[in-house]
Amino acid sequence: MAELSLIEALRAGIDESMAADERVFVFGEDVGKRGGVFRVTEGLQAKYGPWRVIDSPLAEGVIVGACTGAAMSGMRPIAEIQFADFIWPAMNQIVSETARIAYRSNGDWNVPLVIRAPYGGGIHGALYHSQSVEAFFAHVPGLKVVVPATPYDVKGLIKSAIADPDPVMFFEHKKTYRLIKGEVPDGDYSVPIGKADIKREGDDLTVITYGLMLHYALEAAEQLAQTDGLNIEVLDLRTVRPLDTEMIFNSVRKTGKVLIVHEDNLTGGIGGELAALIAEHAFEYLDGPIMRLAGPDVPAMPFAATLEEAFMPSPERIAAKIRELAAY
Amino acid sequence: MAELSLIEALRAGIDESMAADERVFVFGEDVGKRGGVFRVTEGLQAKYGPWRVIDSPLAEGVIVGACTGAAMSGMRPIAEIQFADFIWPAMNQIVSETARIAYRSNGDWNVPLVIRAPYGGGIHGALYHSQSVEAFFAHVPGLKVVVPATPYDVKGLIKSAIADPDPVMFFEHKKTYRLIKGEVPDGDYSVPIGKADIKREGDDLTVITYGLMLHYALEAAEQLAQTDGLNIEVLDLRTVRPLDTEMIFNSVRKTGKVLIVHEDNLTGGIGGELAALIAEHAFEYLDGPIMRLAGPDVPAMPFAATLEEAFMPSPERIAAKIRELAAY
Amino acid sequence: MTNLQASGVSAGLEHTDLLAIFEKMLLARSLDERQWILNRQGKAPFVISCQGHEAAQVGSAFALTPGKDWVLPYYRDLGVVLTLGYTPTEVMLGLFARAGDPNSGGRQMPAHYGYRKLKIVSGSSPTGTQVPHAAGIGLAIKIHNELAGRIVDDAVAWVSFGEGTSSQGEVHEAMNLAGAHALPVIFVCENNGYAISVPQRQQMGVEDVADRAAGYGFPGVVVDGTDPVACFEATQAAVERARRGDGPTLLEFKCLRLTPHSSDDNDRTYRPSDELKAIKQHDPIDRFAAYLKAEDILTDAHERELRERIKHQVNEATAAAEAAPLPDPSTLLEHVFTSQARD
Amino acid sequence: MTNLQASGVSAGLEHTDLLAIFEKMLLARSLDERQWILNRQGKAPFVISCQGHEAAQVGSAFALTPGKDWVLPYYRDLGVVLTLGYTPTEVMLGLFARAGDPNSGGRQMPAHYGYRKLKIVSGSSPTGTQVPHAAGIGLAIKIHNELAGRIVDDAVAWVSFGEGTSSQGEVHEAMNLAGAHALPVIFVCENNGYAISVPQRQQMGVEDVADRAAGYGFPGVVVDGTDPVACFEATQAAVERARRGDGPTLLEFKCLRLTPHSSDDNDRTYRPSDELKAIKQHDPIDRFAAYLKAEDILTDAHERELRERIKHQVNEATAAAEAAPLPDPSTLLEHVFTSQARD
Ligand SMILES: Cc1ncc(C[n+]2csc(CCOP(=O)(O)OP(=O)(O)O)c2C)c(N)n1
Ligand SMILES: Cc1ncc(C[n+]2csc(CCOP(=O)(O)OP(=O)(O)O)c2C)c(N)n1
Ligand SMILES: [Mg+2]
Ligand SMILES: [Mg+2]
Repeated sequence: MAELSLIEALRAGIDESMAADERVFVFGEDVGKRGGVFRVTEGLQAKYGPWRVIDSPLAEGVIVGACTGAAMSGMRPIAEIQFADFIWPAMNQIVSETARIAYRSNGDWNVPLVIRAPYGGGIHGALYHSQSVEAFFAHVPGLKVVVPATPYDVKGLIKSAIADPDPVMFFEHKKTYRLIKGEVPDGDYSVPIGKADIKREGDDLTVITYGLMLHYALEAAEQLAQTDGLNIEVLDLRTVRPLDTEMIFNSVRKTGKVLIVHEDNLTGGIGGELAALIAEHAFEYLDGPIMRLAGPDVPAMPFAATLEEAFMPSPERIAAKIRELAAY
Repeated sequence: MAELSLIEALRAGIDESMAADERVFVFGEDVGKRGGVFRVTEGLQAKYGPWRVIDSPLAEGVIVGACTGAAMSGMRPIAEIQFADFIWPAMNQIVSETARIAYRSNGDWNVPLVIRAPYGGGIHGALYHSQSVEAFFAHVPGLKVVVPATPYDVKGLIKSAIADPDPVMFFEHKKTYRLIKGEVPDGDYSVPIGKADIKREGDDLTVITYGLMLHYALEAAEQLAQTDGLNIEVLDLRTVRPLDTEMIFNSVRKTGKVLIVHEDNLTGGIGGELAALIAEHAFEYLDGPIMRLAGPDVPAMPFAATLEEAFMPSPERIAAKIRELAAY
Repeated sequence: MTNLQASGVSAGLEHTDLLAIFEKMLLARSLDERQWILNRQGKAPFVISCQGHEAAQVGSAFALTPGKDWVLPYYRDLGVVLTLGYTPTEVMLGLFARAGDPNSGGRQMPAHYGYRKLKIVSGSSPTGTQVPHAAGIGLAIKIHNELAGRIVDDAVAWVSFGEGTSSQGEVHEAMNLAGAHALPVIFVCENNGYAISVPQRQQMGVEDVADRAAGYGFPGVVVDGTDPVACFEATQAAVERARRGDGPTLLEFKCLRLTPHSSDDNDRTYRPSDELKAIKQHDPIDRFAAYLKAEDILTDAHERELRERIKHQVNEATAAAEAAPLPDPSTLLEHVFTSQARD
Repeated sequence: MTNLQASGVSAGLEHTDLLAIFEKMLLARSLDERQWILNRQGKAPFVISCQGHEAAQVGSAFALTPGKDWVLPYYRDLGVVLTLGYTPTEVMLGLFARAGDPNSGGRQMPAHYGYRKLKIVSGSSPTGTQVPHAAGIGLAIKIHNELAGRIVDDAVAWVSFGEGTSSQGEVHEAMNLAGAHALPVIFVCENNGYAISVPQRQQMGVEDVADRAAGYGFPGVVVDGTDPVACFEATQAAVERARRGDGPTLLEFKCLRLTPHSSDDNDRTYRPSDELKAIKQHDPIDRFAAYLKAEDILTDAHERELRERIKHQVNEATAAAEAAPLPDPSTLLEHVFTSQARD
């Protein structure tokens, strides 16, 4: 057991997978000597050489496209997209190719590819270095979409993602990289894709969230336990596709009230799908409206500190919303 | 008044807008002599010349990118994407550029651009000529997303879209092009973006839908009126972003029961957002779970008739689902 | 075509090879023509043709090693996949969207090839997306060799696309990557002068797509795509270069599109009627037959016999495929994930 | 730089022009240096530099007609926007993300230029997306002229990007379109040899990005990007060509990156230490100053006076911008749609 930051745990997971399987390689912009602009792959090129940690040209389409081809031919690539905001040139590959090659070939081919990207804001990243993109990919059948929030989960999930025979979108909240630290077991373990995790038990109300917002929700929950005597359950999705409906419905059955929190824009975010599932399949257990707290519906998070702050859901705003719902 | 097919009404709308405003031009693959692979622009090049109806190279990124630039410089382009399935190479332009230029320039610039694309299946189009893509774009702040289902609406909405100072995604269900006919007034009129329409009044249950599914839902409703004495309200969204929440909530308040129907894959479709809005803001009026009937979660619609049929929501399936919910 | 004999010899093709090429060309043409008939009979909703591309396709594919080299064809490449091992029945199973269609079990449109056992990589409809895959396979081969410190894998990735498709950004990105690392990729542009209705001059400001290769640091070669031997030779040179580790080549085969774009198209709306008449004079099958006869490699009797045999094959394939079952609707949800299918 | 005088003369630049160019170069450098100081002081979270690109930027922009030509710069183009009319205060308002930032009202990162009144088109962070916009503006100009049957609009669209960005598919698509229709677009590649940490040899298999132009059917020109007169001349020729309706040009300016990629970067992790030393010998400002002095166009005293004046300007701009208000948080939801703002 060691206390690692989220980025250290992530790097350790990639490192161990590379050591264990020579088919694993990393392809992306600045991943080599520079170790990635966030330093996720720092030291890995020195360790594994320039042909396992490869600086790509500045072209996301071919980062994903080439990795998709390499994966079909038997490799286990990890494609790094420097910022999630820059994944769009690869959208055609991801949606039309990567995600549906297994299906379209009737199972003849498969694409064991991990596409990693740092997402999210609160770091003065402005309109193009702050975006949350998970909902787009969660709408694509054939993709698994993972959004871990803790060092333990990030390491366990990156290992599952690399071992997975199908494409996995792996989104890391860039603000958590160094901010979030936690215990990580030494040696090999994995966390299954598709399983949520109750990060805090409670029976008054369920907060469903993931990523950086998990930490803000936990902060809000702790505060409300003290100030309002509220006992909040905090459910960390960890994977937003497929959703762990069993754990979600169980929690709703217990608490009867649900607040969904995400940083991504409200409209069309993951919250919609969650609310729909609950409103259809756990309707009779609901004691109040399903509420959502999310980033506002503006094209992205502005640069100026005043506007960035106005965009971000915060522990205080989460607490206020919990109070509102709890009082319903 | 004349009875027109949907495609005739659409063409008439484009034609009238081109006649009225010299800044309007069409840019897309095969839109010229060929009049588009569906013939939406048939005759328009002959009428307006090769510099107002322009065959583009086979590259959707620059179709949208060039139209975005032209729009910023004062033109009113209509970009045609040959099939909605082929819009992904333009995703970077649409999400990163077109949708957020007004916002990012603090209102200094705007992009009066219409991006048209035929979508949807049931025409033996297989995995890459059948897709529904509206939910992806409905998650992008800065875009309006229109999905008309009748000749009257398509003409009125294309005129609004072309006149709009902001980007509008305009999706036409390709199966409705020639299948759906209806009365269209002669001369100029428009249908506002963002307004839904009750296509059938009823008080037992609300079906919320759009596109081809509107017609299937109406069929189901008619049938159930006769066989089951059910009085179904059918709400045609027409615009899926922004949603006409006022009309939606009013209908829910009246009927207490909601079935959402779309052809797009279930998970992450428009139905999620709709259910979330209703489950939050019209919760106390609900007399039953919010149900969704949608395309299954497979990467796309297969070619073989057996599989295509297994994919498509049909009037029969809609009727069955209505019965299930009505009985709740 | 004047120096066809010379090149046939210099390329090291035996008479049997030339006849084998001719046979595959004929087979491709016959299967293709039958598909149009089936389409008109209402039995096949969609046909897309190789007619006019057979020489390029068969000649080029003949320079590959089936089962070793990776092949990423596009929808016109019936001649390619037949040369690499598809049977006529397999082709027809695809046309009829039968469960036994090796490409996709009837999920994709006809001519969306893919066959793992032949290393023919699954393709799709969006134009050009296969080109980055080929670069990625080339990269994987390069990685194997670099990690071993020598050439342990001398396979090549062969990928094709139309000249219209060369406008797509992904094609550029893939060629650029292949050029940067001298990847063993053979880029094949089958230039038939049209992207559906859009003539080449409306698509680009150059005559030869091959001119682009210089901008990526590798050779670009223009080849008469109605001459199978020239196409074979050019491909063979590119294959040797790639196997040696010297990097990619862009081959541009000037082909003819003898049909409308597809069975959904009507090319009379945009194609001058005399143009089609003119290009029919250059039909690659007729030209190669004439050459083989002039060289006494083929006799009229042999040709008749060949055509009979192929007609029979096509009949049998059509009957077998038509009789084969459609996919069971209950399989709709299968293979979204591999894990799902394999555990 | 040896023939700089000759080209200065042949390009028709007066001494006052040369001095104006020098002044803008100095101003760009000074503003840029001040930004790094402010960054180290914790007052500016992000800086991205023009240092080493000033000659190319100012020289090239000097050949444009401000307010007539459309300009789509990228994030390094401080020298371009200053030449076209940005004031130092406006630049600093962007750095500090103030409400009065003309680019975005503090919404975008610094150096994301855009100013409608100067026809500087709003730019973004994703690399290369501005290049299709330039092609589209060129298309709009072409449409105006074609509909009129003569040249009624002889504006050009000038667009820039780094050599790393030339790998993006959209850049290819835009150049291809411009080539197909001979659009009045000037493509400017500022090649500094790096895309953040990735050296050019890892990005592409060629020395000169300009080689690509031949594949699109228009000229590609390699220019010494540390020589402002050469950059002016090459741009002027391209502008004239475009105004005449003869189509696009690709200009490649060989520039130097004298700083890390941005204030978030640490280039010692990937850049050989002697390399930076070596390129500093070619600093475009020093070279142009030396030339102007050798030609007796600039005296030491004049240079000192210029530098004083600029220092003063930069001080004033910094103070004014720092004192300006931040955007009001209540404006967060504004301008998602234009209609919303205008009615
Ligand atoms: C991304 C994308 N856009 C549009 C289409 C529709 N489409 C199919 S084939 C084709 C023309 C292709 O022309 P070319 O590349 O020259 O190949 P050819 O058919 O002439 O052999 C078009 C526009 C598509 N399949 N994919
Ligand atoms: C689509 C996209 N991918 C990645 C990035 C991150 N990024 C910003 S600048 C840059 C390098 C650009 O290099 P080059 O084009 O050579 O311009 P230079 O900075 O050297 O002037 C990268 C990778 C981005 N902004 N956009
Ligand atoms: Mg073609
Ligand atoms: Mg550079």
